[in-house]
Amino acid sequence: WFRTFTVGIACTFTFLLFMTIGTLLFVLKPSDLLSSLLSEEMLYSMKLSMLTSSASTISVMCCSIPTAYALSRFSFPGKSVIKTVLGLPMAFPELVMGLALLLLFGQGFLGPYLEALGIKVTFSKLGIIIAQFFVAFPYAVRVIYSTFEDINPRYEQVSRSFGYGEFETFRHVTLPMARSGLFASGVITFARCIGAFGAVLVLAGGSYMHTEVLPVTLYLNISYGNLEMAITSGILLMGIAFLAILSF
Amino acid sequence: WFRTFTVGIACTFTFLLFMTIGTLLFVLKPSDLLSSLLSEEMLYSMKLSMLTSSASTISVMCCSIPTAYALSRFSFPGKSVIKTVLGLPMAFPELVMGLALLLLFGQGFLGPYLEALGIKVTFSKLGIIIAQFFVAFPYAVRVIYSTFEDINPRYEQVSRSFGYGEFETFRHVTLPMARSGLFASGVITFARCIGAFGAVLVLAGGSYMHTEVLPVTLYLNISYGNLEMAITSGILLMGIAFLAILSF
Amino acid sequence: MSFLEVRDLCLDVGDFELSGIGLKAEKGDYLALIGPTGSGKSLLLETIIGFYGPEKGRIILEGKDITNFPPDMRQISIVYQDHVLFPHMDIFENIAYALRKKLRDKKQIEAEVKQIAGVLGIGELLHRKPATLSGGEKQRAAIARSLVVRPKLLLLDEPFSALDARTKEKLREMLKKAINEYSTTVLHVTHDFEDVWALANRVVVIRKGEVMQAGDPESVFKRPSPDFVAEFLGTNVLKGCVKALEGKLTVVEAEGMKIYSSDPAEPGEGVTVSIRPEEIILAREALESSARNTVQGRVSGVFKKEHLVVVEVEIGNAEIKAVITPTSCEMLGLEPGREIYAVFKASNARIIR
Amino acid sequence: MSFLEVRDLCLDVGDFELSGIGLKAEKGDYLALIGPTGSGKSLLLETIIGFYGPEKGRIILEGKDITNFPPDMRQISIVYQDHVLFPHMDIFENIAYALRKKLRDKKQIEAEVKQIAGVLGIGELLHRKPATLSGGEKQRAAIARSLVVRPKLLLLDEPFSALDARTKEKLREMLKKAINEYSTTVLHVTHDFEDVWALANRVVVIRKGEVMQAGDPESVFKRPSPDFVAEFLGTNVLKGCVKALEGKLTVVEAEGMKIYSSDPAEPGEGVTVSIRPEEIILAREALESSARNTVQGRVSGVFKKEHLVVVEVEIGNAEIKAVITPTSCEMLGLEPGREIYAVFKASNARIIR
Repeated sequence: WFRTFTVGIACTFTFLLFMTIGTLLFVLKPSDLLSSLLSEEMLYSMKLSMLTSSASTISVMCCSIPTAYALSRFSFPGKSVIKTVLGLPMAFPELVMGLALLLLFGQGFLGPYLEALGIKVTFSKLGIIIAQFFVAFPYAVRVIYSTFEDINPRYEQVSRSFGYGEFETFRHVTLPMARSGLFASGVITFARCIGAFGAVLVLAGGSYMHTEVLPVTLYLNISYGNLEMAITSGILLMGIAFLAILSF
Repeated sequence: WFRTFTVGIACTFTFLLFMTIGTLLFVLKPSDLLSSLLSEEMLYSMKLSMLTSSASTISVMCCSIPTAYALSRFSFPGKSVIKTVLGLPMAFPELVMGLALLLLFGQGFLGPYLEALGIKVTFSKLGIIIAQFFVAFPYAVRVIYSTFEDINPRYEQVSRSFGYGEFETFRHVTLPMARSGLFASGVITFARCIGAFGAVLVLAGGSYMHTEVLPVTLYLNISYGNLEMAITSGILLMGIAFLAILSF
Repeated sequence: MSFLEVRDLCLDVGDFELSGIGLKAEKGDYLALIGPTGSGKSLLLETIIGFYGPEKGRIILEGKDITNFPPDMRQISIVYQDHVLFPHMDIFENIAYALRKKLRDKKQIEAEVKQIAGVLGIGELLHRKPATLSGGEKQRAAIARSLVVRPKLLLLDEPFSALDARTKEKLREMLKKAINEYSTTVLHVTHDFEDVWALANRVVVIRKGEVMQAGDPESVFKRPSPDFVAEFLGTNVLKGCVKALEGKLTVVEAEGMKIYSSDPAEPGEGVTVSIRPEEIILAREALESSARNTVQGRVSGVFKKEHLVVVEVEIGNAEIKAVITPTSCEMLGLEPGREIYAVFKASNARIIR
Repeated sequence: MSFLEVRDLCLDVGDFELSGIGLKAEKGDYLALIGPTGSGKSLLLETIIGFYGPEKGRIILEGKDITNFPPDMRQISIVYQDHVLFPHMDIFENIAYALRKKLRDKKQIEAEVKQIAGVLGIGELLHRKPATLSGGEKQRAAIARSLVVRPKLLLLDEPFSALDARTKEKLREMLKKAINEYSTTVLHVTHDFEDVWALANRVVVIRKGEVMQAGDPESVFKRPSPDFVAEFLGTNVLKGCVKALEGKLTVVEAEGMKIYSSDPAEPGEGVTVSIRPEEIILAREALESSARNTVQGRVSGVFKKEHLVVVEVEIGNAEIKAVITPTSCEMLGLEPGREIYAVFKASNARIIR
């Protein structure tokens, strides 16, 4: 009976989850879905989401690969602090991250200096990218870190013993061996960037056709009571999430 | 130079992250913090957050332990589907989950039936708990699953060979061996429940002093331009996240 | 009816595979299962204990078909290489846990635990946690826990392979004593021949999930049957053809040698002759002796192997190995190129087919 | 000046520890490092190759202090137990990768790879990925990759321990051939005595991060020095006291026996005598012979051990073990309780302190 009980619970809750998601998929008539999809607002939002997420994903990968490698292979002062800080976002609400970024880049601190340089972070498209970056970065480091941890450092040691330096070894041995893990991390990072809501809303604001990415579209349209548009953006976000999971 | 380069990047970005969070901590005068903390709204929000998160954490743990155990130990039809579905939330935006729940429990589907039974999910305190549950459940299953996977099934096999049934073995062997992992999962789950924003906002609405949990307080007060209150709730949420991480 | 019978067991779990394994053991047998790594030995044990259900075949214990019994109904205990002591219980608790389903009375449990602890010399360790023990101590505790319930069948899955030579030897003696005292039937998976010699009364050789040979250790080692077993056990294997029969002896012409064997065979039959290296005597001159085989050859190699010396002798087209002591090696002045006679008894030239 | 010198190396990495290890090796030496599991052997190798920096001590290779050299400047190769072939390259690429830092010319690289592949018999496997090879093949490829660069020093970290007995034997022979051809100095960590006998010309015994004894295999095994080494290597160890000197012989009274040893000692000194079990002859009668020690005892146990027989003889308060062949055992009719004489030479009774 214990087996039946546990399997039963597993199935029940997965079914519930499944139904929840299924509701989203089948509540809309295809024609409504299509017209929402082709509306000017949705097209703008999709394009902006793609652009900002691509930019933030690339930056995240460029920064998180070296960071994860340093954490996995080298020992340096402050390493354990870094590890703890990078562990935070698992439990750290996005919204708080957004608030912190708003304060950092806002009027009180860096805002005036950056503005003097012609850079505006708050309530701008750059703000979207920065919010997405900070939401996805610690997570990407975690995933890539575990990819590197799965590679026995002896492979690198052997390569070193043949006269290759640290970077050559990284390029010829570690990187090719981590390839599939890195690809998966990239996809997950992209999905997290495109799905980031709280931080984007707070830092970049949710203004119609200006800083409107897909999650913002979803939220704004729920507020207006325009469920078709909300559901359409929900389906888009879900599709991307599914693709990310399947490639993981 | 490769070592210096990677360690440099690691430190730079952690420092940035650190500074971001630090800003949040030190931007407020202690007196302002205290007065915000003791305001009626904040007290209400804290109390509601604690209650709903405790309720949802307990439900999540009760459901995710059997689910994770079934996934880790038994083979049954549909297991791989369940695993994929449970992997989703890693990339699945909370907001979309909220929308899906809104549709499921809203007027179109289950809403009228539940209302006939006197149960109201949307825009109610129960909605908060349900939103938190669905946000945290798949994540908790993942963490607990890996805890169970770390326990060699041979321990259970040996216990079985002495005549103990599946449940007795689970109670006497698996559960005690997984204790610390389960405790950590509980804390993480609590942190995720209390920090859930998108799903709560969409399903339960963010109405002042009614369904106002800490993240909602943060958001509402940013909207009003009342930064002291926003920052105070941000600090509270961050404190809980830190506690969760440290116990993990 | 055998005490334990495994019939035509088939199972494929990816890396390992059983294909039609059949085994028999009588009550009180100590059966050793040997074979190279990856031959499916552990899989067989885990199928017998009920961890895996076989795709085909039956397991019969004491006349009952237990193939579909859940593990908790089989009364079979197992000791793994990695001891698997419950880390949250001390040694006493570990052993007592095993008994609690059988006995209710606390005093009786305590007495049983004390007894087995005495036999295995872990009386002093009962109140320590497994993590604080050495490898040999942990393994003794694991054996104690498995034996204390007096299982119908005890399975040992390479219990000594993680230990060093000295500890192994001590543990083998203790295990032997304990097995005698608790009179259990044992299936012991190993790849260490010493386990076989020290403990087993029957051997089963397995390769790639198939039984290659079974019998008592003496006969399996002295008369390894299929080619693989002989190769695996390290004997001399010569291919040849039966020329004639002389009285009770068979004369085989094998790779340029004329070999007398006391095993029966038909003239003209193609056979393989196996001679164990340690049953060959090397001599400087062709000596008159009761040994029927005296062949002349030339030393082609002299190697040390543990405390003994392996001498390779080229005879005709063939090369045979002999194992002798370093003292003899010195006395005979063996070195590559030297002429030498290899002498062995007809009864030691085994005909395998 | 030795070719390789390790001086007073100290390092603590949690589970394992080195405390003041000192080693020397000459050019062309084949040094075996043996010791029980967890004795820090692998840690020593990984410190020599530069994976860990020692807390104290120096490593000197060819007169140069390489302690603080990065691994890529040391010209030391290593072969691990788990082969560590790059999974994304085929075998040819794996071996060529090792050469690319040394040679630019593609043809030359190809020629070198072909040569070492020929020596190690992996010519046929060059275009296969490591995952498709067997354990023995992988290990041969790993050895090829390490040797092809003609390193100053080759480190082997239990390269054969995951293989079965037959494969081990073959690989040992191939390794021996390859080492001769590429004339490399080797440090081989193992816990298998056969590796030592088959390959090494020098042995170092390590326990808990300390060198216990060093010397050529013959002398280490015949004359194991500290108690631990003797125990570890399985010899007879008797505690006693020097009674007198008779000519060149030392008379020791040890556990009720009077033992003649050809090793020097002072009268009155407390000593330990070591006698290897295979150097003891058992006889039914006290025979006249050149052996100075003939002690009477009683058989207390007869055990098979691989293809030999271990006889335990109770002499006075002590028990000594002798190793004889099954044939002798049969001839002497040995069984527990029988009176027997143990005979051994004075030169085989080693005095250890």
